[in-house]
Amino acid sequence: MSEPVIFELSAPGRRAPGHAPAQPPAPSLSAKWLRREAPRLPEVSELQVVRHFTRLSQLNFSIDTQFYPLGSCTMKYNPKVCNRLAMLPGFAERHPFSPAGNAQGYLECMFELQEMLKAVTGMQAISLTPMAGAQGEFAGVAMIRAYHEARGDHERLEIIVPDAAHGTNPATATMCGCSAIEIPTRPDGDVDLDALRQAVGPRTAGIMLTNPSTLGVFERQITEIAGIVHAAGGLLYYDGANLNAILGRALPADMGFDVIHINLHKTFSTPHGGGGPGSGVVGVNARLEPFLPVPVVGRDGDRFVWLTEVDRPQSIGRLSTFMGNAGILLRAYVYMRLLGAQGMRRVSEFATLNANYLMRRLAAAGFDVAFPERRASHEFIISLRRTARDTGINAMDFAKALLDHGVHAPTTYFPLLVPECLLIEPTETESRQELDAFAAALIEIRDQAHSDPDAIKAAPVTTPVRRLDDVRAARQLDLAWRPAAE
Amino acid sequence: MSEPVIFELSAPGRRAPGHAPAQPPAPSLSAKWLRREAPRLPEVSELQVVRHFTRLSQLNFSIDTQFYPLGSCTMKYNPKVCNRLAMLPGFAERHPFSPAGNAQGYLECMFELQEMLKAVTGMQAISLTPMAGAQGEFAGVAMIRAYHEARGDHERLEIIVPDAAHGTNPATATMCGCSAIEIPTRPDGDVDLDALRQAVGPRTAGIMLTNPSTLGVFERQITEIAGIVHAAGGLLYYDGANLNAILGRALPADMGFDVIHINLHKTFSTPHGGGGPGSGVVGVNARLEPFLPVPVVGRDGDRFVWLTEVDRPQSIGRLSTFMGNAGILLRAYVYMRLLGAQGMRRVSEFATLNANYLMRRLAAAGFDVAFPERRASHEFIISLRRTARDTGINAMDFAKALLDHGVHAPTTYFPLLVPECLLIEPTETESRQELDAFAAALIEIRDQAHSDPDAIKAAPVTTPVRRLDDVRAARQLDLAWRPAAE
Amino acid sequence: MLRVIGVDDTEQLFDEIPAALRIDKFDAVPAGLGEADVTRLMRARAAQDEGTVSFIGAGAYEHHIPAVVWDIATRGEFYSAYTPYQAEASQGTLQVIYEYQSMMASLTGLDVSNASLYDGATAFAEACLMAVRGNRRSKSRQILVSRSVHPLYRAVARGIVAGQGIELVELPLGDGRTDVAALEALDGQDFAAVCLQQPTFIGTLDDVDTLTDRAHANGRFVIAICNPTSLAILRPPGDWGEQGADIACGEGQPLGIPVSGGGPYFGYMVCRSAIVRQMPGRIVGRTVDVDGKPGFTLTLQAREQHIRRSKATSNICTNQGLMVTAATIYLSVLGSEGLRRTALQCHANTRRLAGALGAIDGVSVVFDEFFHEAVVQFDRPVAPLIAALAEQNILAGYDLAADYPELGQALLVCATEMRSAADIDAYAAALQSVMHDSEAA
Amino acid sequence: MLRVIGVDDTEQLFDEIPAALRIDKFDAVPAGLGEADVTRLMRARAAQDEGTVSFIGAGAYEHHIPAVVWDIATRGEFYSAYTPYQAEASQGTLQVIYEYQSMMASLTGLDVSNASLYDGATAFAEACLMAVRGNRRSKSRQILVSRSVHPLYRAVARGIVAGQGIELVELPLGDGRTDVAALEALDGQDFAAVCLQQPTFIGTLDDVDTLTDRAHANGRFVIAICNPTSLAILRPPGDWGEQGADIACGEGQPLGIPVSGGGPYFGYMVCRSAIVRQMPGRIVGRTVDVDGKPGFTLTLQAREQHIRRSKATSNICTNQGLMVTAATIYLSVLGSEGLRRTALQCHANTRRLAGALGAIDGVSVVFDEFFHEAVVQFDRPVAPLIAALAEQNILAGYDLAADYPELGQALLVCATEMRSAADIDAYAAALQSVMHDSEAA
Ligand SMILES: Cc1ncc(COP(=O)(O)O)c(C=O)c1O
Ligand SMILES: Cc1ncc(COP(=O)(O)O)c(C=O)c1O
Repeated sequence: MSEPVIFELSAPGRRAPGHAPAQPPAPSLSAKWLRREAPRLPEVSELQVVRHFTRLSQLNFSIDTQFYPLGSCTMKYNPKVCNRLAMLPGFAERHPFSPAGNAQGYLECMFELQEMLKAVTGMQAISLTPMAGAQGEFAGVAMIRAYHEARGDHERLEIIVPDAAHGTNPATATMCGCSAIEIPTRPDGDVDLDALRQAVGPRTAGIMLTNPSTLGVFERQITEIAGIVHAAGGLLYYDGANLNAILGRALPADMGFDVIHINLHKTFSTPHGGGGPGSGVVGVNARLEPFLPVPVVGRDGDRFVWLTEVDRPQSIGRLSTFMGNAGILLRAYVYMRLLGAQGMRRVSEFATLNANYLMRRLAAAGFDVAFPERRASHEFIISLRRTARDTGINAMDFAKALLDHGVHAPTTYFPLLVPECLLIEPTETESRQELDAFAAALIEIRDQAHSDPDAIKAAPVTTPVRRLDDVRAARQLDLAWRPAAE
Repeated sequence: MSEPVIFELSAPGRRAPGHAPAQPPAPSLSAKWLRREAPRLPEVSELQVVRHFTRLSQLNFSIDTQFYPLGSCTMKYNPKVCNRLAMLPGFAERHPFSPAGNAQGYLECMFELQEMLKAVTGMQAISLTPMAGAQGEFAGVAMIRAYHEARGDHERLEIIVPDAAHGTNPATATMCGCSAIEIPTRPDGDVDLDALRQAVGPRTAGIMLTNPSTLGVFERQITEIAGIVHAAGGLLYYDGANLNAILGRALPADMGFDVIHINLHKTFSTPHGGGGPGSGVVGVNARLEPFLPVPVVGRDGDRFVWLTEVDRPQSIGRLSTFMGNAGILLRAYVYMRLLGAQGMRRVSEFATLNANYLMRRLAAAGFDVAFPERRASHEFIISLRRTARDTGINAMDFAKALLDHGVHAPTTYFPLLVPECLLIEPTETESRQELDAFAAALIEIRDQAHSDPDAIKAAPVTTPVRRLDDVRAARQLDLAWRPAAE
Repeated sequence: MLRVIGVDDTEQLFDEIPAALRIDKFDAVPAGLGEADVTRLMRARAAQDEGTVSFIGAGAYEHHIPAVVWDIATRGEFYSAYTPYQAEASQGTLQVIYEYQSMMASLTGLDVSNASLYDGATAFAEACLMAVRGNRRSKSRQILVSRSVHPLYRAVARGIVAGQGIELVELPLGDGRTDVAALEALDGQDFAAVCLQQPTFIGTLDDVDTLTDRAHANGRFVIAICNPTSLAILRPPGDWGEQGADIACGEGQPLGIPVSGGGPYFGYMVCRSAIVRQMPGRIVGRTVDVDGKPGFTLTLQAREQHIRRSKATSNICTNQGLMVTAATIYLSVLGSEGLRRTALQCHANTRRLAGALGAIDGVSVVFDEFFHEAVVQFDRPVAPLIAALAEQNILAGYDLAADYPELGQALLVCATEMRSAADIDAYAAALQSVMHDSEAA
Repeated sequence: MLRVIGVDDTEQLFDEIPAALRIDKFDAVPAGLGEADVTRLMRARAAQDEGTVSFIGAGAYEHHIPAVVWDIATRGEFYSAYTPYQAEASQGTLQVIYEYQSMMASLTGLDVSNASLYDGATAFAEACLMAVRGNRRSKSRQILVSRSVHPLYRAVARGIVAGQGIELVELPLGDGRTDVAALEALDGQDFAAVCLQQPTFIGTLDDVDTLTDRAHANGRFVIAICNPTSLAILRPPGDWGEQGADIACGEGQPLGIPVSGGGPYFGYMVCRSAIVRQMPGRIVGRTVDVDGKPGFTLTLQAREQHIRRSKATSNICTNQGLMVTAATIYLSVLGSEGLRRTALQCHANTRRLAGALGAIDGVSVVFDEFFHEAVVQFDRPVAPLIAALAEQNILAGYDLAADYPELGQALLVCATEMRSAADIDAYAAALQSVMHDSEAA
């Protein structure tokens, strides 16, 4: 059932009454400032709004309705209570510029959140302001630059990234005015140390790594890597998107990382919201502490205070108008308090258990696991190259066919170095039944790839639309609704 | 996509942690009281609960997702804010036995609600305790009996109901120990006065009427009816299920009614909730005031107080453990405050407009309107007898086929006196587009009834299940899940 | 639209209402408010009633309600659907009810649950009517009801069954529970049923096996009224005595419904299969569709008012559906282990509370074995103490004076799992100081 | 499951982590709490911060948010979905974004909106980067930014663009608005763009037509920063001057997002079609599926980091999707008439507020024409007054001293439609008495 674009439901003059004041007086502004034509917004009743958006919501796959093993994204259950408590009036209605004296409840939560994040990373200090992973990366690389600059080391403008890295890593390097130097991965999934040794030098600002990597394996030579980079005068950046895998089991600080971001919307289960919001809090060791983005929450006796540029003159500054995604931080705080220390270890335990179980099941069923000799971290990769070669059914076809099995597709074609790959992350909140059903679906699709490939090429057929014409979308741009007449 | 029964998702020992205390001490109760085997409840994770019930919810039609023109049920939009405000902690967490001093906020709302309900009915006094329409009816008939008893009139045990009456009316008569005497309706939709005159007598306790009636027309002789019944010593009961039609336009008290119930879950838009809860508040004139069910909210200076049997010794007593569906009353209160006087008149205006518009459109398209010479109230009836005779496609088939058009079916086969009928109530919150789409769907189904009746007999095909085997349901009773083994 | 109808204005649409009855102006209720204003108003009103710490049970119990319960129950598709008459368009609601029925059957140890009645008291009233209809071995319109049954359930039921000439006869208490000897004394007399509440209204535990067997030996039905939380640890009615109770009913509120000033709650009712055709209210059955696919539908509707009209088992139509949805989610989240722990913690907390209060001079706890409510006796009238504590936002309990004069100056107290040790200690301390003040005064 | 994997216990699953890095015990965070306990904790914390009446705007505005907005936006299907990479499984989110893009395009009078950036400040920073990339007529890495732009937007943008060697050059204020003469003095110099905020940070209105035309005449892009509420009544950037602004951006929070301590909000960005390939962030397009049925998909992804990596227009990945869903619902409920009335009422309330404060001795309102924020000057330092009023739960406004010393001892105040006349009068009265006390002291 498709749903009209909301403008098509519109009827001139219709309104949802009661949501705006009665007719206010005309503005006391001269006409030159004033808009001549009303903007085109839908003119609909409240029921129409409810029905339209409720129906639209039903067109989505989501964690709340489907298994969603999207690798690298940690699509785990978002406890409902986190949202409920973050929306309490005392939090939701607090103006960001309310004086600290009227914000002690919030600040106390944030102070404790900083402490907990220190504990799970081993870092020395935390700033909560980055609003997503990529902004955390920005903050991290900017701090690395600032550190080198502060030491008069102006030439360090190269950021090393493994070829398996998430796209945000090289893009961040560019945003920070650095260049990204790619180094290869060895067939066993670990970084090629020789290549690394060749890459480092006096221009090296640092390296960005995620561990476990986006290949779903733990980088075993991490201590050696740290040694090489540090010896070359560079710093180590930890992309914390995969922290879920090692929560309570290993600390990035112990691995030699100088700075880390954490995607709270992954490991600490704040909403994905169809694209966001998230939070990319950063942690640093003592070296980088002076450069942390502000504001940071401090403590002054039994009062909690904001620390700003005044307190942190070397700070890279602010990254958001106010203090980051406050409400998301609250959700993560609630989630962490629910889990507690033991709960955090259970997270990594079950995330890893589920991933390894599913990987073994698929391997046993004849799927090509990318790193069959390795333990999976909380995610793993299968390559469908053989099936693609034999049947023409590629990874994207598998992805689409899975939708007809009521399962969201894993991440496809990422990381780039494994051909025809699916990056599968079941997360700790899924049951064995779901994993088994998923394995069965993949097996069935593979069988059908051989017996009836056209059916798979035609998938999905149970979704609200079937495969979309992306080329047309990009060529005949239709990016905003206009009435037929226009 | 069908959803397993939740027990089928269960795995022994699985729990949603954090919702119950840590292991408490063993009970200090002797073993003879204690349960030997744990009850069979699902053992599932919180995510499984969320996913299961979210998916189940998506299997429903509802006002929020579909046009739902279910006659007599007033399936209008429930403003979201009503639920939100009724769930405020001060209301949701108040114990029903909290002293009045700790309940002034709630009591003030209830006092004002009583006042507003007096205003919309013209009655003298209100009791908010009945928990649904049928319980309101019970209260009304019980008051009528108590009134006659109090006058020593012990033989008045007959309740007159028109043949168009809702099933709860005769059932209520029985519950109250009265017998229901049915009187016929004239072809023009009004009550047969001659029959009424013959029916009344010294055994008449009263008459139960809804006006507009369930036939979707306003009973024009209501004053005469009141005269006849009153002259015979009986009282008039107003079934307020259809109050939406005349809100702010006519007062039941003016029509001669002595007692009324109002379905707040119809006219005042509290949730239908897949069956309930509702509220069937009652209003009475001075004659019956002493008999009102308790508790009632009174005022003592600037304090609000509960009035109980102590204050109302002739009361028919309590109808619920506490004071009725308090939270539903709050929702109705909020709704009424949102509407205000003008809003209430707009309700009846648009409810009536929508019904008459749709009726005329369908009449113009050749459907047999039950009372073509009459104005529709907020609802109307079409009879599909001709189509049924010509094609074998009956009212139930139309209902099922409508589901495939994404529209909930109207009420079928009620009222009983119109053959193959659909009772259609669009409500005031629907747009003209919805009405037009509904008319188009009915026309299409009728066309198809002629061109391809088998297709209609096969409907619905887009719903989660197709037509169900009701006979099997009643013969091979399966009313509780049991494991396959048992 | 007016043109299609053939009228000039909407006023004309009302022209069948006799002119004398039509009102042209309606301003007897206040003008409408915007949502922002109503929100401000209601928040202010709610704030007035907020902040109490309650030790009252007496039929309504404050439990932890997982956020997920109402987040899901208030989804529009549940919240704004009607009774599932069109089964194909209502599988969500129908399956929820089927699952609910399954859970309630297992909790009570009986066979068939309906889809809810209004509340505990009306469920009890309906159970009485059902027993009179259903008990073929009895011709009586009299029912024995233990005095340990919630006094308001008895009051409500009395009012409801009276119209049909049914009388409730009281069985007295002996030492805080239903007096077995009193029941034995009625051996041989015809009563349609015996009604027992376990745990009793005052929290104690009845000898339900003996009472049940004795009732059955005399051809009477047994109606059990149980707090569903207690059934996580207490013997279910289906296991009472040799044959088990015939009907179980009670208040569903403890299963995930906020205390909410007394409603909306829901009454539950479960019975033996043999008497299902006498059950009031809706029942959902599992069946198959034309393709053989499993599905759910309302069944046995011939009991109901919309089919049988004056011959229906009850007049109930709208029930408490949404509450049942919430309860089903609640029971699913807690599971039997979660419910068991909740029950045990309430029990432990109330024991702690009884201990703390009983330690105060002039206060004593009367009965030893109780579930999660206890009777506390005082050396002075209770009402002034309740009033004084209410001013400190402590709701001390339910005053038993009016309903159970035989218990003396007594208060019924309850501490669910929501009351912390600190709450309990604060209550005891406040009570002590209030009693001290009242002595001083 | 362990058997399938071939390990004995789950510890073994971590055996690739070098032993030296493995921690066997983790107790550095507090033990987990039950949901009931966390709820109690958070309610207590939230209560501490509740109850203020705020007259602060300064980039975050308290508006009425219809209950329906968050009721629907937090439905699990929106809340718990990821970025709509699998279009067929994400039509709900995609269509919402398309509708959002449509609304934003019309509100701003420009062509193409993206699917959101983090917040107003970062949207502004991205707009600066975009202008440098997109302006073919300029080789400059300098951008002119009016001092009337939110000081924190400028600070954030400065930090973000600095890495790429881009410099923000300040255009001064003249009489509370961007100084046209100062811009004219720069004629002929190469700047990539001119950035204007309308209404300005201090609530006044710039001569955007002249400024825009002058910028374009000099081959510069115009970046417009606008409060979206104001666009219901103010001329949209697409209409500024002869050609309209090139990029509009700003804070989306006023559109149905709670002030919520500063976030999550969302940054919006809209531009002319010609430069859409320089736009950062996601964009949704309408297309058709293999059956020719209309549908929605992410498009122009070659701008994004997951495709173009180091050559992407931005590193943004996760954005503020859910906020956009809320804003789309908000704009649908209000419609243009509702938004217009909201804007006008804010305007009227702030005028009332300015009047009430200006009537106090020692207080004066500086600029005449403003939208919904006004600058109020005092005869004494502002900070102590703010502190004194905060103790009475009145948040007096934003202290301009640090950012705009040229305005003297000045406070920026705002009264949205949420402030009643009584609120405003209470503020004025409290201020008067606080000033009186401070004199007395
Ligand atoms: C490995 C990795 N790094 C970085 C990011 C970027 O994080 P965000 O989307 O929060 O900006 C992601 C998210 O997709 C990721 O998976
Ligand atoms: C005309 C009429 N009367 C009475 C009732 C009974 O009301 P309730 O369902 O609230 O018990 C209804 C509801 O269906 C009705 O439509």
